[in-house]
Amino acid sequence: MGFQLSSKDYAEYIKLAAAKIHENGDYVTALDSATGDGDHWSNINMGFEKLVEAIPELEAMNLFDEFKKIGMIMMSVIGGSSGVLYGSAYIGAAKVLKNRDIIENQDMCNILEAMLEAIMARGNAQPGFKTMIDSLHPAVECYKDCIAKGLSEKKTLSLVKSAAVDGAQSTAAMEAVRGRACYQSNKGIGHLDPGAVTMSYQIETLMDYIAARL
Amino acid sequence: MGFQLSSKDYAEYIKLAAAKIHENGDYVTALDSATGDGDHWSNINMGFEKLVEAIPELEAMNLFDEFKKIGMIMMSVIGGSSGVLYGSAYIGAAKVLKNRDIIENQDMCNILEAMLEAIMARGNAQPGFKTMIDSLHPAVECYKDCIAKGLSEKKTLSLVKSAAVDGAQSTAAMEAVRGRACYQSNKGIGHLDPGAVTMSYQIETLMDYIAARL
Amino acid sequence: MKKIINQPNAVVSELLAGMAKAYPELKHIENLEVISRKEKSKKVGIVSGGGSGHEPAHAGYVGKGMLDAAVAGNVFSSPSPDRIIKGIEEANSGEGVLLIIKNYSGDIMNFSMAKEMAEMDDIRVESVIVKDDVAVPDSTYSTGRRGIAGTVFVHKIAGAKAESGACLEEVKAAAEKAIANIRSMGMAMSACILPAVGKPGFELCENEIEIGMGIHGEPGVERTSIKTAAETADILLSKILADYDYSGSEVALLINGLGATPLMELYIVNNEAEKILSSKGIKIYKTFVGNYMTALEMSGCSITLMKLDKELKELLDAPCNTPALKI
Amino acid sequence: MKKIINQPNAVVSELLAGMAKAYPELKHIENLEVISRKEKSKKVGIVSGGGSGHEPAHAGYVGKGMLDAAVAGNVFSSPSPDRIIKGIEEANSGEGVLLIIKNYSGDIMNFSMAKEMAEMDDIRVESVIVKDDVAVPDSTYSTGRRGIAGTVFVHKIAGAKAESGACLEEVKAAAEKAIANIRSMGMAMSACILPAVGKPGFELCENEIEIGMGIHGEPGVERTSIKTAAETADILLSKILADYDYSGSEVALLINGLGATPLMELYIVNNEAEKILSSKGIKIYKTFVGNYMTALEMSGCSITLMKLDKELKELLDAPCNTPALKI
Ligand SMILES: Nc1ncnc2c1ncn2[C@@H]1O[C@H](COP(=O)(O)OP(=O)(O)O)[C@@H](O)[C@H]1O
Ligand SMILES: Nc1ncnc2c1ncn2[C@@H]1O[C@H](COP(=O)(O)OP(=O)(O)O)[C@@H](O)[C@H]1O
Ligand SMILES: [Mg+2]
Ligand SMILES: [Mg+2]
Ligand SMILES: [Mg+2]
Ligand SMILES: [Mg+2]
Repeated sequence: MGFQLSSKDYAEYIKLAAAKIHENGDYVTALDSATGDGDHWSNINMGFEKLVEAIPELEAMNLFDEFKKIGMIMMSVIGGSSGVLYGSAYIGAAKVLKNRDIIENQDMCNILEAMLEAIMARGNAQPGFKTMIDSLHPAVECYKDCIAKGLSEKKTLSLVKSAAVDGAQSTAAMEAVRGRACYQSNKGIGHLDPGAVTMSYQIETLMDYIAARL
Repeated sequence: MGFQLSSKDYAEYIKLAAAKIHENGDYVTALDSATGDGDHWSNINMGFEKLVEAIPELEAMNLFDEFKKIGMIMMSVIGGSSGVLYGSAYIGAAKVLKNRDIIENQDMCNILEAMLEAIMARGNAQPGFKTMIDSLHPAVECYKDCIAKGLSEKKTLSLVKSAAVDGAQSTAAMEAVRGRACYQSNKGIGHLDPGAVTMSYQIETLMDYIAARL
Repeated sequence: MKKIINQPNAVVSELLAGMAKAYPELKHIENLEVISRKEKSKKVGIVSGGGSGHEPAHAGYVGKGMLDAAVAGNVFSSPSPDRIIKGIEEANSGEGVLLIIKNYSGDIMNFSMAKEMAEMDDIRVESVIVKDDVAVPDSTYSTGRRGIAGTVFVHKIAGAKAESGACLEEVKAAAEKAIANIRSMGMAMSACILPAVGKPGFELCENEIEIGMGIHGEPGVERTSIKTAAETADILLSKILADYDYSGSEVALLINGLGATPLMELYIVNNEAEKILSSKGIKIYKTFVGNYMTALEMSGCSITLMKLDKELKELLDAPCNTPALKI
Repeated sequence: MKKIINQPNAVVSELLAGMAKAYPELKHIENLEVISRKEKSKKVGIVSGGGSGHEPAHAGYVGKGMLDAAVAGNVFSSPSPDRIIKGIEEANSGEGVLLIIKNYSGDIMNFSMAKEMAEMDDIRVESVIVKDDVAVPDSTYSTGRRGIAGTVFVHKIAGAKAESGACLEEVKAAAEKAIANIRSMGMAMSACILPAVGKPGFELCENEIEIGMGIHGEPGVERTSIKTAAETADILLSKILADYDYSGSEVALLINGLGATPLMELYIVNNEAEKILSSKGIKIYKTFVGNYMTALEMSGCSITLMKLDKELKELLDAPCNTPALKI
């Protein structure tokens, strides 16, 4: 039998992701200062701080309500571009958890895919536009591929994590089509997209957390 | 027979005074920056530039009209505190030249005294208030004293010049009662008053000019 | 960082609270950071908003003849959908609500999400997108042009149309007409400091200016040396006039300060702008000079033109009474 | 020096020309640098003025219900008597003219000389002297207190009284009453640069502010470290309240920016000022927040209180229509 995450486990992951984001403040701020307006870290960090405060409430909910609640908190606390994108992502993901009590391997893949679709729809963006999508999209593609190929969960989690991290790194070479970097004369080429980096932090933390429980 | 200045001669002096003031721009600006608003030199320099432009007109006038005209130009071009003070001074001095074609020793003394009175009345100020008066007042006192003592014109001119220059230097020790320096917590103590310095430049140039003609 | 503030994170709610205290006809909805009119009337509601730091925009334009509610995000960050929904609710008197959105992806995403959610609550919501900044190429591929100071004209036109009793579609059409006729271009001479960041996002050397700088400190199109007022007006207007044909028409002119540029300089720029426009046969119908859409304490300015027809003139001249604009 | 200007010596005439172009109801008298109303009516004329660099003061207050003419000197320098005489002539409709003078010796000397010369031409002229700045000790020996932002209230009160048809003595009495009830106190966070000088007259370190700084960059009463908005409001108001007893009264409150301080911060200061005044039982009748009397691009602010009685309230509320203040 594979991994199984409860709403309490997911709340536990939130705590770890919050810590990961908290640690990387100066780095992420520098990235958004180079290509945007410098607030991405402070926005998303504030969002995760609020999520951590809400953990007692979140872990008592079923998965559907928990994801919806996370989406609402992120949307209102983070604000800016990434708030509404994460809000849409979590509300989109909640739908695939409607009657589920636990998250298993296939659910996890479905969750990430629902998030990707919601973000792409909300932001009217595609892979290659130098956004958070460029970390999430390769992760989803990889996840689907691993399941199709019947790889072990351990292997899958490790490959998905690498895909997210590599995807974030790949934004350095991209020209921005969405987000503030597209107002730059060089379209941000040479700089990592901050939203892709924080997306990769979350996927990395999530994959590591699940892997540690196998 | 002593010196005699025509309106043309006085216009010649104006040219010399303009040059003297022009040369000391940075120094006077620094003085007014330390105790006031930094514009005294640029104001008075602009005034003298306009006077120099008006020389063809000035030297064709009688003394009465010439002094009145100088006063009007200084008043409107210099502006600020010193414009209206010099304007009042020259208009006051014009009165003592009403029916004179030349300026002789006693006239010169009368002119400076009339200027002093006009400045004191307009500015509601006394000697010791750390203003241009502190150069002009000792010069006038000295001039009257020299005439009373029957000193030679040469000696007189030299003593009046020294009195004006020393008077300007004496403002360093004074507390400001008029002008912008009085808003300072230490009332400008330790700094020369810019208006006294430019007054001393004018008296010095005038005395030297007359002395050179003796 | 020299700012007269308390906690960097509290600036938005404190500034709006201070504003509501100064203008008793406005109300501040705490936490959701909405400023709305206390007095309501039955008409199409007009809502605008965006990141804070552009004061008096947007809350300063709430009042009779302009906005019914303004929604504030954090400094330079779009407000979240829940705030915008509150603004929509405040502005709605049953005749529907028009959202005036500036063309930033963050604003578009948050306002669209709010629009969808308000529509689920049976409020009729329409939106228009202001994209007046000719510094950025117009493009359907990327987000395209930013919305900058011209937004103030859109507030005025839409607000006057709504006040006249027009229906939602008519108000939207008037706003769209204004948007189609507005072009802006700006330049900056110094950076600004986000309260929460504490240091400037970029540096300009003494003698260096940036042409086409956005109102969030996004880089512009060219760094160059400091110019005279005449040259500055010429550079900005040339870009505008190359993009849209204003020749032979009547225009509204806005000389906008970015926050730290003295009014003295804005008037000097206006003096030059008038000379250039007159020489090109463009007639200035009405001029606005001041800090209408700022970028914290950035120094610099922008020029905006709006081509006028009879309807736009009437709407521009219609009375309005807001903290930042009274006609 | 980063300024959007042409020739440093031309800033005053160019800014006034740019202003007259923006407001067709005003006229600019070139060379004499007077801004006056085109439309005249038979009433006491009100004239103010002083050095330039305080925009919108003074020309921005010319219009119905406030000034009839404003006379501009060079930057931070009093206008000369010939300019002031022109302003008096423009404002005179036969009912006499009131001069509103700020208490700087340069202004007093130039305005008095102009007054004497205008009186020789049989124009009735009276004058009042504004000295609201509590940073400076009141004194009969020295020049005494400076006139700062409170002057705007004096413009409003005198202008409204004149508009009501009152005679010269009554207008002067209303202005004197306002002056007796006004106190101001300011602080600065950065210096400003005179166009003709090109460098700042003083320097403040990062983290340093100056309490009691004048509007020409004259030194203040104390240099201290940067404070929160709450502390700043407290320091400024404490000085004012220690000087004049406003307890139990109704006041007009002005939070004035010195030029480069964002409106955001002024609203935050207003939020704090209101808390302090309320806690002391002082009732705020009307609040003004904005850049009303600036010092080029200095950053910082001042707070002004005017105690109101029935007459002053009515005069404050009376309509006025000027570029910088509309009621
Ligand atoms: N249309 C979009 N689609 C997907 N991601 C986007 C879009 N616009 C922006 N982003 C992401 O959001 C990040 C910036 O977020 P943030 O700094 O919080 O917002 P803002 O740009 O409003 O300041 C970008 O780095 C990018 O990854
Ligand atoms: N009341 C006064 N009486 C005599 N001289 C004065 C008076 N006030 C100012 N001054 C002189 O004027 C000088 C300053 O002139 P200036 O800088 O041109 O004017 P402002 O102070 O208006 O900027 C002072 O240094 C002082 O000598
Ligand atoms: Mg950002
Ligand atoms: Mg001076
Ligand atoms: Mg942002
Ligand atoms: Mg001066």
